[in-house]
Amino acid sequence: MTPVIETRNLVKQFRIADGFLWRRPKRLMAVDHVSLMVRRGETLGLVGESGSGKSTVGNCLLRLLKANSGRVLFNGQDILSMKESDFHRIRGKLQVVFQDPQSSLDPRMTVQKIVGYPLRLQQGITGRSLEDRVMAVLKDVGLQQEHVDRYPHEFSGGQRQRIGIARALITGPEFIVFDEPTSALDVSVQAQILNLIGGLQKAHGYTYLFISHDLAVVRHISSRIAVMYLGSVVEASPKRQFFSNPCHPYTKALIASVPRPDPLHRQNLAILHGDVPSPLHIPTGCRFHPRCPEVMAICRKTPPPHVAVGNDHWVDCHLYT
Amino acid sequence: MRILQYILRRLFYMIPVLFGVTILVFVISHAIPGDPAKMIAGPKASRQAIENIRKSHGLDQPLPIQYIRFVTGLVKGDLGVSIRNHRPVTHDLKDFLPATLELTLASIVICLGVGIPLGIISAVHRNRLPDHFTRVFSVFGVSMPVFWLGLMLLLLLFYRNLGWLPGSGRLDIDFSPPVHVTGLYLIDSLLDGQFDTFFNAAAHILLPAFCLSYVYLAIVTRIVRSSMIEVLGQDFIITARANGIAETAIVLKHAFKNSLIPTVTITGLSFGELLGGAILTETIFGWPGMGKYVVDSVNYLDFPAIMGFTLIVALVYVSINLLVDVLYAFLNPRIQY
Amino acid sequence: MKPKTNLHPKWRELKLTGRLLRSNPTAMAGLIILVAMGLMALCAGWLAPYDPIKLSLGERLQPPGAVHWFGTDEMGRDILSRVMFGARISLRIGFVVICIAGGLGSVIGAVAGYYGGRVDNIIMRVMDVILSFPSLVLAMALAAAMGPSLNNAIMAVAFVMIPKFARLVRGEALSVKEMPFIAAARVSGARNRWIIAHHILPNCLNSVIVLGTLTLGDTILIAASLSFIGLGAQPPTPEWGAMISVGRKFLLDQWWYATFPGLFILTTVIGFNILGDALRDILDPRIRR
Amino acid sequence: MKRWIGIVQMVFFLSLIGAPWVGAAGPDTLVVGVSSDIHTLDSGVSSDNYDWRQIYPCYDRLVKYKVINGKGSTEVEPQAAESWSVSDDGTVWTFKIRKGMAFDDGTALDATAVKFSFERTLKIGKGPADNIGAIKAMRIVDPYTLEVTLKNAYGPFLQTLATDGANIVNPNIMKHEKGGDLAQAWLAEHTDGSGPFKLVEWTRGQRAVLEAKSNYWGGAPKVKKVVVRFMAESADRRMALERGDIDIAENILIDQIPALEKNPDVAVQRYPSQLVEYVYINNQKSPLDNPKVRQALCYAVDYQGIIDYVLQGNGVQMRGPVPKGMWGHKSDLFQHTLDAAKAKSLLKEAGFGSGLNLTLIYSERRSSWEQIATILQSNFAQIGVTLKLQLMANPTLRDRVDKGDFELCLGAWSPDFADPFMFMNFWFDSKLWGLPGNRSFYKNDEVDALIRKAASIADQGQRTQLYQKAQEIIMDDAPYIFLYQVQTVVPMRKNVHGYVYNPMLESMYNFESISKE
Repeated sequence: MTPVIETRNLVKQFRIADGFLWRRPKRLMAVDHVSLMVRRGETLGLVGESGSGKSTVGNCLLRLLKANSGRVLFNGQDILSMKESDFHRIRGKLQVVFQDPQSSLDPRMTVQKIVGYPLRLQQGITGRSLEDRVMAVLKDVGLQQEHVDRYPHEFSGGQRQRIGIARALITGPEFIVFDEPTSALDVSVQAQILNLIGGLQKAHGYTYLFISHDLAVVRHISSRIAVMYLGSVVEASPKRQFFSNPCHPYTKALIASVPRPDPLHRQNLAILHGDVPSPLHIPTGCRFHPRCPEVMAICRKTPPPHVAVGNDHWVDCHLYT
Repeated sequence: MRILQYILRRLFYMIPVLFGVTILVFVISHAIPGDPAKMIAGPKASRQAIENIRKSHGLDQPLPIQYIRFVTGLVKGDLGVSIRNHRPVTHDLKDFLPATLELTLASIVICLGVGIPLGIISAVHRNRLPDHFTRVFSVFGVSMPVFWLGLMLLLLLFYRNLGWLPGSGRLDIDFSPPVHVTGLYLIDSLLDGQFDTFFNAAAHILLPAFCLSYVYLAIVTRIVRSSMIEVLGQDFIITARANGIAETAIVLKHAFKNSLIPTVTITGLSFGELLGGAILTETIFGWPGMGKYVVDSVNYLDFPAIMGFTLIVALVYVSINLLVDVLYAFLNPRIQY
Repeated sequence: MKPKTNLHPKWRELKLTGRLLRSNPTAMAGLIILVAMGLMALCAGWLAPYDPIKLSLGERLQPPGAVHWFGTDEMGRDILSRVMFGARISLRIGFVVICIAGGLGSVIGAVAGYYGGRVDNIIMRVMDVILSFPSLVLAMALAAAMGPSLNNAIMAVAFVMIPKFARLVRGEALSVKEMPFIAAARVSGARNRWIIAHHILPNCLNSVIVLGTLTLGDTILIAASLSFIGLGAQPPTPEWGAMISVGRKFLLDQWWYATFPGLFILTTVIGFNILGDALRDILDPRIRR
Repeated sequence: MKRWIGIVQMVFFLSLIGAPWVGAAGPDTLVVGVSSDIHTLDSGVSSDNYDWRQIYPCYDRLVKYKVINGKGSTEVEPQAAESWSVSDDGTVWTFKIRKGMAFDDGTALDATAVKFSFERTLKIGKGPADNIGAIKAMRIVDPYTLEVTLKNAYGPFLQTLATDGANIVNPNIMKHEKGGDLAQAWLAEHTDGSGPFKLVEWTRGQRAVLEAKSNYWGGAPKVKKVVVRFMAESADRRMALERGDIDIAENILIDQIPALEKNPDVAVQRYPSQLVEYVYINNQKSPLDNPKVRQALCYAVDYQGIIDYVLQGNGVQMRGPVPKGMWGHKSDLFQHTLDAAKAKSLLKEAGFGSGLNLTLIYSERRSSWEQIATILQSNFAQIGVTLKLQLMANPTLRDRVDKGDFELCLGAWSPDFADPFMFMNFWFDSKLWGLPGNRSFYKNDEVDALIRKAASIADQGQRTQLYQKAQEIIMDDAPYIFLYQVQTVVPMRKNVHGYVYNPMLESMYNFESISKE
């Protein structure tokens, strides 16, 4: 299947301090040569600890952040080098649902306005027809008609996230980024929202990138999973292989750290030593080597290669060369 | 080291700001229609006399050249010669700026010396009589026209009717100004060991300094009050209380220290406005500072004087704000540069 | 969730503001003062017992009494009537200045905060230049350059006030622009200008309103100070600051001349200040929710 | 609650200790409260009476104004010049210098010093040079005889020698010369003359201290020290006078005088001055180029009302341009008075029966102007003239007056020396349009001829005739609205004696003869 969206060697640095006189500006490597792709109709789960750069990848895909180098191909077209006006035309095809449903909705706008916004801005639809389309999409996400004239603060968290999803859906997108859409919600509500997201995909055939730090959630929704560590993707594989045959030591540690209902399996827990290194000082060689339980001499010097370890299963690790 | 770099960087950024200030003053003051030569030549001057004055001050040159001459002089530390006073602006600065600085500093001392205790009292006795009193006092402060307060209450009441305090000027007639070291009489007289001069100068500065400080006194009181209230409600204070630490110690040691930061900030911000507000206060109290000097300079279109003084005031303002930011870092180690 | 009403959502918000306002006694006091001043200004034509401009030199400097409640000035004009008409000028100055300075300052601040980087640096340095002048000197020089008149005084004061708003809004814009709903708007297809106009500025509005209310008092004071040094409203137009300026010459013997306009400035500014303080609480979203 | 009572008690207690503030000076020190600081002390540069106040007592001049029966007069008598003679054509003057006068450093005041001083002022070429501008050349006949040749006969010459611009300065100041500035930088902050006082302290913005010279050739002054305090506010000076902190208060606002007069320790003296206030009418600007319109305006003004209310009676209406007390004044000259009906009919004749819009510009230089402007506005409204008032910064006003860019403008004038030349030749000579004096841009060839002739002859009788004839023509042309001649009001403590007012020496004091009990 052809990828809907694909990144090639995507790099994003942040300047965190200005240079002055003898001081060089400080840069933070948030995304370091990341190559990913999402195929039509599938859900790619992107997991990693906070600060690993997964949200930055999502934002670069949507051109919310300007990547320093690399390419982002949407249906084969490079959207990073596109002119603003050209990109404006395909904006509606790429949508996003943010983590915090409260702050991602402008508190000064009514639901009608928030949800109808993309249509109004991109296609200039107003008035009656806009209201109708808003009503329709609200129904899709499980909200009622009378909600349209309310402000976000009059809703519960789960309802707000439904509004956020409605906004993402109204333009009929091909690709939606979910940036930790459930992490701010109560567990009971999480499930509802995840089911809604899954149901919508089944009904309309959307393509998702699902970003989360929670393996359980990713496991629930994804068809394929990629792991990020310190700005770089260390392993990507279909969901089944990911859990049955994790290859990268970091992936193993991640899976092991997920709490299990069965207390007998506790002794299998792999423990990672040390803290996550600062993204300002990324370790040489393999960036995971200071914490890796299976570290070798080569890991300290040489960056790991990109290795295929199975069907559609890639890993960046010296162990598999 | 970090802080040093920060200071250096801020000093560097001061240059364009001060440069902008010179351009702005130059443009505005030259936009005032009129000719300073016509102002100082006297009411009956002949055209020849006016022309001679214009020439001797370089006013016959095109404006860009006048500006360039000003800036090149500035680099050499020369602010030009006052058209009205016929002497270097730097000399005028030396004579008038200290009086204003003394007044401003004295009112800051009053601001903090009265405002902080009032704020603390108000916060500790929240919603009780002292608090209500303080709040009324401070609302009046921010709402009172300075010149009106000075005229009505202070001069009329304390000088003319009660006779408790001396009238205008910096010293009584029997006192000679102390030897010029800083130009601040309160400091110079102490350095010189002339205590009666010191007390005389202090009595003279009391009314104008209070008048000038009242607005900011109110603001300081408010800031201290609100930040104290916030701090007093925090966990560590409650813990301290629970541990039986005396209430006074809690207030002074813990709560007060935390309310210092906003106080410092507001003091720095107010400094520039105090310098500006000094103009009215100086007029009313006959205080021989730069307020009146600047007003007169504008009235006579004394360009070098206008330029020199605004530049110096801007410099003082910018430096004070830098100082405040550095103090900030000192008081709050969490802030990094 | 609130009970459902049929009112338009904007009205519901306003009603909430009104309810919070009514339950706050100081805010109400401020509001009542200001409404009273506003009514006095509007109805000065009916309320004022005398013509504020017509001279009657024979009745010069009469003390307050049954005929002239606030006494008369050096031209024999009724001070009460002049104070009433003066409210029109002083309040107008206040409002116009705040509208100009608040409007321009907010846009400048929003642009600086939103774009950041070099744009921000340049704009804020320019604001620093204006800020580092003593405001009165700057206003004075500007008013002198443009010629003393009411409109020019308004422009001058507005110019001086711009950085206050710009600083505030820039600070707010810096935090607002990081909010996900700004990213959401961009994903929805909003361009920078649209975002500034429809998201950044509206979300700074509360702070601007509060600052505006508090600054309005200041503005009346600065404008009065300008009149005090002869650069504001032109005679014989009554203006509070100008009245005090002339009145101070008579202060020692005719105390009423400067006192009444002074009291009116004081009262009005107090009104704005306590209303502003209260609005700060009322408009605070943490309290509203 | 107890604490609060304690604080109140303490404040009360403190107020009892704090005895009323006493700041008065002793009998050897005279303190004068004035409104404005000194700008420069160089008499070759300053054109400002407020500077002259301090400069004048530090120097001697060739002649001085006579004091007759304790009153200042406009006649001159010998001072540094013992005697003088003049050639028949009035162009060559020979002065005999008094012997035994010396500057502080011992240098004798002689013909060289006089020549040096005049030459210096002329070379600097600023305001004061205009006063003695008639001088063409000077020759030292012997060390104590100076011969001065004028460009042409100049009636008021002797009077000009009593002005501050004719001060005799110690030639040794040239050792302070820097970059060819004729010691201007040094003399701006110092004095070096042979007068009864010398300046010992000048704290800017605060005060100047003049110390009496006990060895002054004319006799030691009665006080040892004069302190001039700079106090910008009239109310401030008045309070200080009432409290005895100062002995003489200058420029007290007229409305504060009645209350001062009630104070038993204060004496208020009134002197007829030659300071006049008037309205410039731009004669070159339509419709003011029509004499009928100008006359109508002159008839519309309530002169007495202005004097009664704005001046509180401290003034008299002018009668023609030359003020009362100056020779050449014509007491039976025609002068407009309030006559609204006549004004209206004149306007009608001029074709403005339906009304007229005019603008009056003024500055805040004199505190009375705003009131006068307001009254004029109301007066003019009576005859259908709508007057717009425009207050502006002083430099702007002067600029517009100089360029003739105005319709009506308020002005004030005082003579530098006692000669009608100061009024007639300055105000009406068409060569002096704008700031130099003729602010109404008036031009009448007949008047030009009359006043120019009057200036070139020395005989006072003849000159009076010429000036009076010119005045008659002028009153018919109505180039200005002549308002009033001010009375100078000088309030001082009752224990101050010997003050002499001279209308030529506005703001200047005879410190050498003032004493204090």
